[in-house]
Amino acid sequence: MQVVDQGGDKMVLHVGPQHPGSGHFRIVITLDGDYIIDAKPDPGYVHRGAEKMAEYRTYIQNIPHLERPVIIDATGITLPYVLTAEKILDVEPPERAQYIRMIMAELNRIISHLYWLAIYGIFLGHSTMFMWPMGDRELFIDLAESIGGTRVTFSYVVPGGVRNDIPGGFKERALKTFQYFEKRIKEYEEIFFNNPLMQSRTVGIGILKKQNAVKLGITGPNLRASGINSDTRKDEPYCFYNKIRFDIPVYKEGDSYARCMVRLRELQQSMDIIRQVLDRMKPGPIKHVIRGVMRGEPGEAFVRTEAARGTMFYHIVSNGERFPYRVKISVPSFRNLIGMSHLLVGSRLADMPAIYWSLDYWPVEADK
Amino acid sequence: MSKNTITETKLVKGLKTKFNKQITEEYVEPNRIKISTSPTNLKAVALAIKELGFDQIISQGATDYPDDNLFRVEYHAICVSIKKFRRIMFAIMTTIPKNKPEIETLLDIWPSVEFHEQETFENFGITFLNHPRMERLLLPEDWDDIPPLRKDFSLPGRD
Amino acid sequence: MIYTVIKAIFIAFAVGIRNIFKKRMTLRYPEEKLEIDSGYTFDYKTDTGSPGFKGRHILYTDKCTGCSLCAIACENIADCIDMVRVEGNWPINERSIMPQIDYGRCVFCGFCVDACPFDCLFMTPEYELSVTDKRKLVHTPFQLAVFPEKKGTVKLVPGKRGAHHD
Amino acid sequence: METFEDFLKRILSILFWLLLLSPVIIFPVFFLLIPLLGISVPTTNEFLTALIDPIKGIQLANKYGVGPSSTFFKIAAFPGFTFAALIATITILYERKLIAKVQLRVGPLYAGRFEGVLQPIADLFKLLGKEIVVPEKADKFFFWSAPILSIGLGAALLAVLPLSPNIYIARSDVSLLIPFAIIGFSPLIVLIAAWASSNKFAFIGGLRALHQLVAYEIPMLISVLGVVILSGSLDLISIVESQQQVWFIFPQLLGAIIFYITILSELERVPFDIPEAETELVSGWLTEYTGMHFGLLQLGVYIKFYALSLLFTLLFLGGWYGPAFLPPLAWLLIKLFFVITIVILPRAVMPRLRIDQLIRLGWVWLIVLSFINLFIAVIEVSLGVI
Repeated sequence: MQVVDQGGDKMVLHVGPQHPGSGHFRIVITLDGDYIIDAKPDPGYVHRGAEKMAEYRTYIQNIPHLERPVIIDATGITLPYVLTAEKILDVEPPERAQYIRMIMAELNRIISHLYWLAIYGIFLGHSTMFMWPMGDRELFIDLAESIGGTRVTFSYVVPGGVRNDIPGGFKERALKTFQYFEKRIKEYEEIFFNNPLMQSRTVGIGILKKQNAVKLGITGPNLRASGINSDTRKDEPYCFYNKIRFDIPVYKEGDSYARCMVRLRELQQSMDIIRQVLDRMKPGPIKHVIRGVMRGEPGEAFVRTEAARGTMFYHIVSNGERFPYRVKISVPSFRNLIGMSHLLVGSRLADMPAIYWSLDYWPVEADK
Repeated sequence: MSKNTITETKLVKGLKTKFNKQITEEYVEPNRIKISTSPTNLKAVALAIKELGFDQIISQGATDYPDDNLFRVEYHAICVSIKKFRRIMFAIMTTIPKNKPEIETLLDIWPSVEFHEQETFENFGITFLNHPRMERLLLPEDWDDIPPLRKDFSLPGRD
Repeated sequence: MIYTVIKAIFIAFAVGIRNIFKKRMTLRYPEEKLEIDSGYTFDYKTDTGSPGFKGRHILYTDKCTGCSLCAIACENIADCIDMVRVEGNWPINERSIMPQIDYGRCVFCGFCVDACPFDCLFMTPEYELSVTDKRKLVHTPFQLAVFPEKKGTVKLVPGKRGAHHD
Repeated sequence: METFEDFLKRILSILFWLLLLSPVIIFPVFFLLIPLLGISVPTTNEFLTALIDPIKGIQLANKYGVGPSSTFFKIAAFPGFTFAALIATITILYERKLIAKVQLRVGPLYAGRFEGVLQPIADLFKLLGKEIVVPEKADKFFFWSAPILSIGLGAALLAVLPLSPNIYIARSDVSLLIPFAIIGFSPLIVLIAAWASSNKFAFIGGLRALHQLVAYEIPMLISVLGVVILSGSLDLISIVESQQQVWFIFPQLLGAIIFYITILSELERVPFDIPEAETELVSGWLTEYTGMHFGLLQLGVYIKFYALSLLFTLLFLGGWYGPAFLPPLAWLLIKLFFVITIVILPRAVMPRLRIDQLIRLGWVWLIVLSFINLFIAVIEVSLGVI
C-alpha cells in the first residue's frame, strides 16, 4: 500500500521479543498516528545454527536434531530431510511405510493448524477460540502419540521407512476422532469464522495480491489464499499423494480471512486424506533395513515437500562420509517473512496481530 | 532421454542455444534440472530462466570447498504460476573464488531472494553486490568470528 | 444485511451457551493420570519397533553386555548416556559397564533402543521424571532396571457430549 | 541455606510467642492503665465482649454512632463500599467460572473445597504479596494516585444507587444524573495512569481508552433519557416505582440495547477491550501496574461494573419489583446477576473490535439510534401507552 508521509511526530514501537503479540522475534514498527509507515522484522533470537550442526551428525542422528526448529510440525520438517537422505543413500521405502508417513504428515498438519488457529483466536481477542482448538488438538496429539510414541517430537520417519507400525485399533480411533472433530469445525465456524465481528477484523485486511505473492516468494497456505493453486503435494507428488484424490482449497481474495479459511479447509482435507490412506493401506513391511553406518554416495539431492506452513526444501551435499557435507534447509516461515513488512506497511496498528499471525510465521523455524 | 524428462530437456536445450557455451548442463532428471554458469553470466541466465516462467526462488545457498578454494553458490528456482512447470525445480550453480567472495545480487530479478542472500552473506561471507541490506539477519550483531558455515569455522568441542 | 449480522451474532452466543452444558475437556492432572498402554520396544532381528510411549528407559541388566552402542547412538543427539562401572558379577558383561542416563539432557527419541542389539534397553510409559534436585535426574543402571508401576486410568475420548477424560 | 520449611517454622514460632505474650501486654493496658488515666473509652468489659459477641458489638457501635443505621455504616459497609466490593469479588469468580464453562475448562478449582470459591481471596493474597514496581521514569505522584482515584471513582458511583425503597446511602431529586457525572471522570483517570507510566504501549492504550470512553458517554446518556421521559422523574427510586406495572425494557427495548452496549464499552469489556488489547499493546494502560496497584485498578473497574449493572437493573428491569414470595432485595440481586451474566457473556463469544470501528459504531450508529429511541419514548408518552 502507498503510504504518504503527512509529517508530524512518529512513534517507534519495538514489538517483541518480549511481547505477548510477537513470537521469539521483533518487529520494529514506525507509527504515524494509528498507521504503520514502516515495519522491519528482526529475526534471529533463537538462531542455533542447525545447518552447521547437521554437518557434525550422521544421517540418523540428524533426525531428532532437525525437528527441533518446528516441534509442532515435527514430521513436516523431518520428512523432506528423510526423503533427501534416501536419495543420497539410495534406498526405497516399502509401500506401507509411505502410507504411514502420509498419515503422520497429515496428522501433524492438523496439529500445527490447530495451534495456529488457537493463537489466531487469542490474537483477535477471542479467548474461546484459544481454548477450543488447543483442547481438540489433544485428540490429534493422542493419535500421533499412539503411532510416534511422543507427543510432539516424534523422530518417527527414518531413512528406509518408519520406525514402527501403527497400533491396532488406530483406524477406529482415528475415524471416531474425525467424526467428532467435523462437528467441532462447524462450531468453530459458527462462533468464530462466521462471527461478523471477526470478519470485520479480517476481511479486506492485509491483502496480498496474486502477482505480489508470486513475486515475493510467498508459499504454502498464504500463496493459496492469494488465488494460486500451487501445492507440492499436487505439483510434485511425494509418497503416494498422487494416488489419493483431494482438492486444494484456494481462495482468491488474498486477505487475512482468506488465509484463515484456507487453513480451516485444510483441516478438513487432511482428515479426508488420512481416511483414504487408512482404506488403501495393506499389511506389509514398514522398513527397508539398513545395517551398519549409513554412508551416502558422493553427490547431492534436493527435495521439497508441503509442510504445514508451506514448501519445505532440503538440499544435502554428501562426500561419501558418515556425516553430510552440507545441509541447506529452506523453511517456509523464512520465505513468508518477506511478506510481513510488505503487508504491515500501510495498515493500522490494531491490524498488526491480525496480519502477522495470518501468515503463520513461526520464528523458531525461520531462525533454524 | 526418458519420457519423463521431455519438458526438462527442452528447457535446457533452449537455454543452451541462447547462451551457446556459457552454460553447462550438470544433470537433467525427472523434475530436476541443474545447470552451471560463470558468475559474470549469472544474471543474464537468471533473467532467461525467470522469463521461462520460474518466478520464485525456493532456496539460495552456498557450499564451501576449501580444497578447491571456492564457493559454490546455488539458486533453486521454482514456478508457481504455470501449471506444466510446477513440478520442476531449476538449480543454477556458479562458483566463485574464496579470496574474492563477491557476486552480483539477483534481487532485481527475483525479489524473493532478498533474505536468502542476506543469510548466505552472514553464513559464508559472500557479498552480494548492489543488495540494499547486506547486514546480519540471524546471527548476533556483535558476531566477530569468521562466517560460521565455512568449513574452517570449527564448533567448540568438535573435530 | 443487518438481519444476517444479528443472526450470526445470536448463533455465536447460542453456540457459546450450548457448550456450557457439555462435558469438560480438562484433565485434572495430579488426581487423574492418562492411561498409557506400553512403552516403545524394538526388535533388532526385524529392525522394526513396536508402537508405544517413549518414556523413561528400562534396562535389563542381565542381558546387557556393555557394548556401548547405545552411548554411541546418543553421542551426537543428546550426549546423555554414559557407560559406568557397576558393582557385582555379570557373566556376559566382562567390563561390568552399563548405561547411565541423564534425563536432564535426554530428548526421548529412542534411537538408543534402536541401537541395542541385545534387546536389553527399552522404554517404558513412565513420564513423571521431575525431581527437586538436578543431580537426581541422572539415573544409574540400577534405577533404570526397576519397572515403573502402572499409574493412569483415564483417556481422552471424543463423545457425543464433547471430548472428555474417561 | 534456609529452606522453605525452615522459613515457615520460624514465622510460625514468632506468631506463637506473639499470641502467647500479647495478653500479658494487652490486659494490663486495659485493666490497669485506662481506669487510672480516667479516659472515657469503652470499658474494658464492653470492648472485650464486643470482640467475640456480635450483638454486643452492634450495641457498642450504635453507642458511638457507627451502627447499622448510621451514615458511616451505610457508606462503608452496606449498601456502600464493602457490599459493592463483595459483589465485585463474587463477579470476578463468577466470570472466571462462566467463561471457563463456555471454553470447556473447569476454571478455578483448588482454592476452597467447592469449585474454587476462595480463589478471589487467594488472588488478593497473591497480589498483596507482590512487589509494587514503580518505573524509574514514571511520574510518581500520578502513578500512585491513579489506583486510588480509580477505586474512589468506583465508590463515589455508589452514593445514590438504591438497593430497595429504604436501603440507600443518599437520595436526591436528580440522582440519575449523579452517576453519569461521576463516570465522566473515568477517562481522566485512565489518561493519568497511562501518561504517568511513561510507556509507549500504556500511552497508546490510554489514548484509545480516551477515544472510546468519549465516544460512548453521549449515547449512554441519551439512551436513558427515554426512561426519564417515560417515568417523568430523575430520581432513581421514583423511576423504579413507576415500573410497578411494566418494566421499561419492554417499551424501551432499543434504549436498553444501546445502554447495554455502552456498558460493555464503558467497562472495556470484550468486544470493546481495545485499550487493553494484549496482542498489540501488551496490557494497554495497565501495562506498568503491578501488585496491589493493579489489584486496586481492577477492583475499581469491577465496582464500576457492579454500579452500571445495578443502574441497568433499576432503569430497565424494574429494580426490586417481583412476586412477593421473595424480599425486594433478593429480586434485585437476582436481576443484578442476570445483567452481570449478559455483560460477561460476550467475552466468551466475541473477538475484539478495532478502535476506528468502535468510534464509527459509537458516533454514527448509536447516537442516531439513541435519538430514535428518544422519539419512540416521546411517542409512547403522547399516545399514553405507559
